[in-house]
Amino acid sequence: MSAIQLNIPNELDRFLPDIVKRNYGKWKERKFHGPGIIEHVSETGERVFTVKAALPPNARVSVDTLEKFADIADKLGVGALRITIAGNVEFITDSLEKALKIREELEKLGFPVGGWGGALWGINTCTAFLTCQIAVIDAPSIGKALGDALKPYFTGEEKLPAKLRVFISGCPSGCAGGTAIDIAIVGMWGAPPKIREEVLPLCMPPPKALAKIPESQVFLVQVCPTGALTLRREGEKIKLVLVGEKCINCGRCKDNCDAFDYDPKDVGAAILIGGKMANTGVGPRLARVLIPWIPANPPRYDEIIAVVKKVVDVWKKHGRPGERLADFVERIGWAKFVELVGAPKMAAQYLWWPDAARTYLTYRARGEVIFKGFRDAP
Amino acid sequence: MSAIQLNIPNELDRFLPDIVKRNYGKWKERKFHGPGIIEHVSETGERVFTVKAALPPNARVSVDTLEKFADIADKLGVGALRITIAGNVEFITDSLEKALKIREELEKLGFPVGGWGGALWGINTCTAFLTCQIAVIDAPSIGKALGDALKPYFTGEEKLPAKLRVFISGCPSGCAGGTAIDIAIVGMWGAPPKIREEVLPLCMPPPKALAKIPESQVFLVQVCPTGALTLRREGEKIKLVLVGEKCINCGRCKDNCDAFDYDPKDVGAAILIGGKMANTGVGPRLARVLIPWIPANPPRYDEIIAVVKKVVDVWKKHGRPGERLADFVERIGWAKFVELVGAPKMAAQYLWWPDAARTYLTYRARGEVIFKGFRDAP
Amino acid sequence: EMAEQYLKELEKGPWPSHVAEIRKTGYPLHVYGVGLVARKSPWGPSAVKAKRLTGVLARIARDWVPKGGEEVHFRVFHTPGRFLPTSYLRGIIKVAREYGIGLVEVVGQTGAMVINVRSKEVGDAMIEALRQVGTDVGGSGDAIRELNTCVGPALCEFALYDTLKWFTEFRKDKKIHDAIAVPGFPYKFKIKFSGCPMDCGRANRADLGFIGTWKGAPEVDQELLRKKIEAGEVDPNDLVSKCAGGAISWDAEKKELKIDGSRCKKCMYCIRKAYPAIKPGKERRVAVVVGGGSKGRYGPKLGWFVGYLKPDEVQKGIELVFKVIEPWDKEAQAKVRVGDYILMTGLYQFIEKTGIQLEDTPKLVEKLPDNVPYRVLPEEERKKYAQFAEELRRAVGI
Amino acid sequence: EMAEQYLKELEKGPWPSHVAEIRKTGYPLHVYGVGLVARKSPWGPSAVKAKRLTGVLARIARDWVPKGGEEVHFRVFHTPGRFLPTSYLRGIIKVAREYGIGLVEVVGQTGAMVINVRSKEVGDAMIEALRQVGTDVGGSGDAIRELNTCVGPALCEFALYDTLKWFTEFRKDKKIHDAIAVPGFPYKFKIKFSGCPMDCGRANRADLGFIGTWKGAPEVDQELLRKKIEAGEVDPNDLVSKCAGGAISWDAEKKELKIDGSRCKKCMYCIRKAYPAIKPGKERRVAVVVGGGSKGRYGPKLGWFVGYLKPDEVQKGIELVFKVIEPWDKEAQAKVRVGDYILMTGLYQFIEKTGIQLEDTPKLVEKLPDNVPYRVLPEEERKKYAQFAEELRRAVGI
Ligand code: SRM
Ligand code: SRM
Ligand code: SRM
Ligand code: SRM
Ligand code: SF4
Ligand code: SF4
Ligand code: SF4
Ligand code: SF4
Ligand code: SF4
Ligand code: SF4
Ligand code: SF4
Ligand code: SF4
Repeated sequence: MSAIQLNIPNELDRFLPDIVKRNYGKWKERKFHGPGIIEHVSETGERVFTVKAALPPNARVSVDTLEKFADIADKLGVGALRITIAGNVEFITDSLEKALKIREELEKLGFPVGGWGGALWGINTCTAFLTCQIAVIDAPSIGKALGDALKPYFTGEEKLPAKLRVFISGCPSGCAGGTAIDIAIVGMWGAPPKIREEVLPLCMPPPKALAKIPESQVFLVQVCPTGALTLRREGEKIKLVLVGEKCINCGRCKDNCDAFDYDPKDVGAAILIGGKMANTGVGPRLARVLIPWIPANPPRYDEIIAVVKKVVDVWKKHGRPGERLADFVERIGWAKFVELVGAPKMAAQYLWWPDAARTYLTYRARGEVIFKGFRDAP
Repeated sequence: MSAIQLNIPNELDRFLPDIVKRNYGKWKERKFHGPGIIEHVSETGERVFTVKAALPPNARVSVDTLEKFADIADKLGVGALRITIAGNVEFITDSLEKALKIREELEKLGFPVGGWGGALWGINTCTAFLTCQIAVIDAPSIGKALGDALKPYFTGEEKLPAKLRVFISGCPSGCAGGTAIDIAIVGMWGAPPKIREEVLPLCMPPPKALAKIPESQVFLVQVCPTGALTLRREGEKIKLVLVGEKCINCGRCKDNCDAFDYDPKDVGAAILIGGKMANTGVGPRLARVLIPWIPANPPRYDEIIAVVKKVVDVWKKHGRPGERLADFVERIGWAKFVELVGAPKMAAQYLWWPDAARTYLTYRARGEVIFKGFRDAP
Repeated sequence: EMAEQYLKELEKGPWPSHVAEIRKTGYPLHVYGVGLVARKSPWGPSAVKAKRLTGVLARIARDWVPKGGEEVHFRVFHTPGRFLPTSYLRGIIKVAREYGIGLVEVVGQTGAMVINVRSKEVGDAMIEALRQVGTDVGGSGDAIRELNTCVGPALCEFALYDTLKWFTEFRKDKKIHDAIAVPGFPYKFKIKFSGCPMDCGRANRADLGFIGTWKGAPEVDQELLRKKIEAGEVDPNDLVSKCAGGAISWDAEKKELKIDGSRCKKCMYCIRKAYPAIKPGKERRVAVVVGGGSKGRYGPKLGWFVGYLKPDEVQKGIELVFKVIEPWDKEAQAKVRVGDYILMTGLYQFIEKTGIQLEDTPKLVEKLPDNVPYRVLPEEERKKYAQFAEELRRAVGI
Repeated sequence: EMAEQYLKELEKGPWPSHVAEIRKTGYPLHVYGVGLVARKSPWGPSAVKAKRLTGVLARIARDWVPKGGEEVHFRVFHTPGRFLPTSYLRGIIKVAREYGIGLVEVVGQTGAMVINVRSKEVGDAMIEALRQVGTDVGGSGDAIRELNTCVGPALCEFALYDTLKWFTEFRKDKKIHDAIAVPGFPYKFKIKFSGCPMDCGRANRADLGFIGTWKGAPEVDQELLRKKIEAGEVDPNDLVSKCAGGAISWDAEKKELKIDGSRCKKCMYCIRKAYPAIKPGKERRVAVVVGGGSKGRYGPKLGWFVGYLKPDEVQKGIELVFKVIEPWDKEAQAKVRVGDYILMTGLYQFIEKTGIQLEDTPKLVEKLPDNVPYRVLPEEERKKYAQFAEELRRAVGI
């Protein structure tokens, strides 16, 4: 099929540290030594300590800093570190003493050590204004502002009922990881996109072809899930028009064509609550919209921070030990939760979708129950 | 508003037996004395015994029989009986001895005593061919055939995990009580109705008016939930036509107009499983379709009886003590349940509804979670 | 002929037979038999003039039924709790014999007694005779139908409010009475009462249902419970593991059962197993559910919870009937049930329109978890949220 | 100017700052700053020629950005479990310095490492240099994306199968390799691995996810558990009441914990609290979920369960990739994710089309309880049911 032969790094032998190789699959116990440090005990009697530290938003690190990390790993660790799936860095060593030293060094460099258990495990942000052409709001700077506000929950000075993770995505594509998470913050245009007519032709079939192909075969028409994009005949010309009332701000048009644009004055963020991926408690689920839109004001995003803080406060106050936000909301009920947060009553428009939008929204409810865990009843 | 003054029987004093009046609201304990007999113990120290017996399908009783009941109630009871909400008869007396005598008399008359707890509590049927003009299949005769087959579960010779009630409705109107019940059997045309053109004019506006009112204001068009009934222009004439592909056999057209007819060769019954109204176990819920259609062959309906027997056998074998059919199905999962029964894989058409039918089907899923019990979390 | 053969078949077997009963009456059994053989209802619509606007139904045999036949029946109001003193019952029997064909459906599925009338001519006379006995005819069509209730405190130890009193108070109310007697709503409207969450009264599927319940934990008499446990009547571990809410814990040392009220789902399991050592809690309520029904426009549905009343607030309950009916009656098309109307409007807007404001009336509608975060909001909506954020910002102190 | 003021603001505060890090690199920070002030992404699409068909992305500043700017970055394959021996890491650093601007996103949300390239001209040279270090560029567009996995047996005691081995075996597979290198599907396709139900690998939201689990009850070492209980480390009543499945009961007399395997929902609660006295069960499996994603045509979705594999059936897992892709690739329109395609086809038909037949593959799709009993079936469907009834009739013996 392909002439390209990639050199994908697949040699486990090469990449795993020796101490890990010796104890691979033999872990029998682990102990938490305060925030960020885990001791892994192996059947062989060996022990490995990991030290987890937060990285800047979007896991953006300069090579200078990476070099310092390498030095620490060589000096105090086992000559290796790892990056967690969520963009934290984990140093690996073989004694608690060294682990504590690593923590010290990292904190000196400005990278707080923390996470695990009833704590903030970190904030994930997409790249947004750093590189992304379709971003609506800037996730990394929100991540920074929120990190500043929530740091004590990461480093363990303040406790939470259970794991907390926040995903911040600059647009509904959800590159920070979607919405199946405790708190998801998602960029929203706030109003239907505007079409930059001068750019549109790049995304459309040439006029002659357009006259011949059926509407349903036009790519941009296909891509819009609500039928907000349709063809209209204006005299001789066939035009792509956007029916604002049908638009649900999903951004699929813009994902696929640079002609779609928005007005910065309408822009905001949606805040979703109570999703998770783990099968713990009530099991994996998508978060739901608590706030459909609030302003996203750089560089400090006070409004977003205020909502997140309020949500965390409510959960802290009423949640039970070990209860993820999703489990908490499930127990007390969504209505009660919204009341505790004090959010305004959701607009009827938001709860009761116009017919056009329904396909997009209820297909999922048409059929199966979503995978809810692993039951193996007799 | 109304000149009619009804004489509705509301005098509690007149209708409650004295012994009940004395102990009204003071019951503190009850004991079950075998199938059909309950002893109610009052704070006052008095005891009341009730004896429950099955009546014929559709609770149809001749006055001769009613007279015999009255005699028994006078002779062995407290001069009163009651009809349960579900169409059984309950005799009231003041000693176990008399209660047992009542049982004897009733059984002699051919009315089995039973129900309560892990048993068949009775079968409810609508009136169907006895009086109903829109019936598709005859519920009372199915009730009779099924009663013959399940009697040992009523009289307690054979035990069930929990309460079992069967609702048999001659058509989707569900007059036997709908589908929120353990087993619901519902008459189905099996094919779109035929319009008897000669009767239709009785249900339609006169041709001249029809030409003027918008389609959406035509009653029969309104009544059809799927848009299967629409107006079509044939030359000068405006005709009501039925688009068979869109019809879901709900029967609302026939409910409202005698012009709709069906072919007996298509007719069958749907069998739904696992509904309930009680807040016990997994809480109130609608049953779901196990069998979308099987033949309904009078007078003995072997096919229907076979399915019900199979369902009961599966539940008996795998259900836990106290577990209603709904709870059982919820625990093991629907797929597993269907497998145990051995029902054919449901037609894709049945699972994946055409767009036209979707409104009818998914509106409920669009919004709220149905009332699932009484939670009062903090 | 075949019809008779079918009928005979239906008289065999151990279960009571409607055919056998009907044989003793004046009902035209051959029509029924012919229907069975034809696999079609033998009855078509007919009409009868009577002094009542509801509760009166008439049928005529379809033209393919040999010899034809007629059938007229009345829906007759039942007594509270369907108690029948023999004196009253004998009165009914007499009427059914004199003016009827000697056949009674002792309770219909809505809750009425259905009595067959001998012929179209004697209808009004039967109504008069029934009034003498102490009841009347009514409750069909697009009106309030016969109400229904579980037996409640008359025989049941679980009744959490007086269902029979509510039932009679409702029926006595002038406005309800009128809405039973005269049809005029978009569709039928049914009201049902159950004394406790077991819902013997099937209130969960009524247009308006009232179900007894309580708030918090069931009440535990620890001493009595210990006795029952020692006697082997109750297994505390069984209660713990079967509790629907995971609310129960058992302290084996102290021999004490604890119930976390906030997790109790009112499934009645513990109460049924250990009664009266465990009883419903003391803070009693009547849960109100709205919009159940078996078909309507959007298919079968159970009711939605709209709030709690207190056991003595029967008057408020009666007011609720018309609160619920008002917007529906005003806005819904014909043959749209209340539950369908709720689905069209949204429960949330429905509650606003009706002005229902009870204890724990849902302020926000619970949505399925699969809603989608994307939606264009009108500007004024966005302003509302911006303002909220601003207030919160100040409250949180940023 | 204001942009710089915003940037400075983002360097303050205790949380690590991306701006502070980026200042140390050659990234055009002013573009970012201007974007923040304008409240719009400052970047527009651009293109770059390179030896790779996936993994290469280029941006150019929008025309309203003063002085403009360019940005090119590569998605680079990560190591298994994202372990970075310092020797390897120093190699990457060298490349990022020599050919790049000294800036690395150490892991993207899909799992790739993202490295900025100095200019469009050095792209191919950087690819060559990365190959020397031992990695490569790829995984964007309508292709199989960078795979991802939790750390699994390398560091975690809960791993129920060897996630790192599966991850590498998958990437080594020739067909998967080719589908990573060359785009051509209707849309992106992501594969993720988690060692246990905790799903640290986020497999629940992948197009194809593999999650370690077991069948039946967790394994209990009663003796060790008793010790933990005596030491006050574990509270058996807490386990009983928090067990998600209500599966646990505690016999206080015998001091024995019983778990009903059929009720265990694999929520890991008991295991997390009492490890290693309670461990996952011995009958280990890999649950396969299909169709997750964050947007697509029909909005966010988690995957659907389609069956179990055994921990050693990695080869079968690889075959599954193409079973899942085949009908989707053939039938779906552009920009329809697998999950959307499943919603269009129905899970049930999707499973048929793919020919997936694993242990416990759902044979019937679970439906919401609110389906409706009315539907016209085609005649051949009705025949199927009639035949079933006939067989049953004979089997039951009527
Ligand atoms: C390192 C990491 C995997 C990796 O390959 O990188 C990881 C590793 C572990 N996870 Fe995780 N989880 C990791 C991301 C996740 C994720 C994904 C995410 O955060 O995006 C989840 C799913 C989150 C969700 O539900 O949405 C996740 C859900 C859990 C849970 C369940 C928490 C819960 O209460 O629901 C546990 C159990 C616990 O905390 O007791 C857990 C526990 C663990 C432990 C600590 C196992 C244990 O308790 O002994 C693992 C430690 C291994 C180690 O020392 O490295 N891990 N864990 C990830 C670290 C992320 C980080 O930087 O903070
Ligand atoms: C008599 C009746 C009410 C009435 O006003 O007529 C009734 C009365 C009682 N019901 Fe009921 N139920 C009656 C219909 C119902 C219904 C409605 C129905 O069957 O259509 C239900 C809801 C069914 C459902 O969920 O779909 C109902 C669900 C229950 C339950 C819950 C059963 C369960 O396991 O879910 C119980 C509790 C039990 O059986 O332990 C119960 C228990 C009781 C007891 C026996 C209370 C007790 O355990 O002490 C009540 C006895 C009072 C008495 O002696 O008369 N009653 N009960 C009804 C008798 C029907 C019959 O002829 O068999
Ligand atoms: C008599 C009775 C059956 C019985 O023998 O028990 C009955 C009989 C009929 N029902 Fe019913 N329904 C009866 C209780 C019910 C119930 C049970 C209940 O009330 O709990 C239901 C389900 C609950 C509900 O209301 O949703 C019920 C839901 C219907 C429907 C569907 C309503 C809907 O929302 O779509 C129809 C169709 C209609 O209204 O046109 C219907 C229509 C009919 C008609 C009027 C159909 C017709 O035009 O021929 C039947 C008249 C038969 C006749 O000749 O009397 N009947 N009907 C019940 C009334 C007696 C009574 O008042 O006690
Ligand atoms: C780089 C990265 C964010 C990050 O910094 O971590 C990213 C960046 C972009 N994503 Fe993403 N996505 C990234 C992980 C994700 C994830 C997370 C994941 O894989 O678990 C998701 C959600 C999961 C999923 O796939 O559903 C995600 C869902 C999307 C979508 C929505 C897909 C859909 O089903 O609708 C789009 C829109 C699209 O495909 O056109 C998208 C589109 C984009 C584009 C290509 C938009 C664009 O055209 O500018 C972004 C390119 C930015 C850039 O300049 O590189 N990205 N994207 C992540 C990839 C790096 C990596 O390979 O590790
Ligand atoms: S979530 Fe949106 S803004 Fe963020 S990287 Fe993805 S596509 Fe860009
Ligand atoms: S694709 Fe989405 S954002 Fe674009 S017009 Fe359609 S609904 Fe609106
Ligand atoms: S369910 Fe159908 S057949 Fe039976 S009485 Fe009601 S309307 Fe008639
Ligand atoms: S009302 Fe129902 S049965 Fe009649 S045509 Fe419409 S869908 Fe078919
Ligand atoms: S609903 Fe409750 S109170 Fe009423 S009869 Fe049934 S068990 Fe008794
Ligand atoms: S009533 Fe049910 S939910 Fe409530 S405590 Fe008792 S068993 Fe638990
Ligand atoms: S998913 Fe399970 S096995 Fe993998 S790291 Fe997380 S806890 Fe460990
Ligand atoms: S894993 Fe969860 S569901 Fe299974 S037994 Fe343990 S606590 Fe219960």
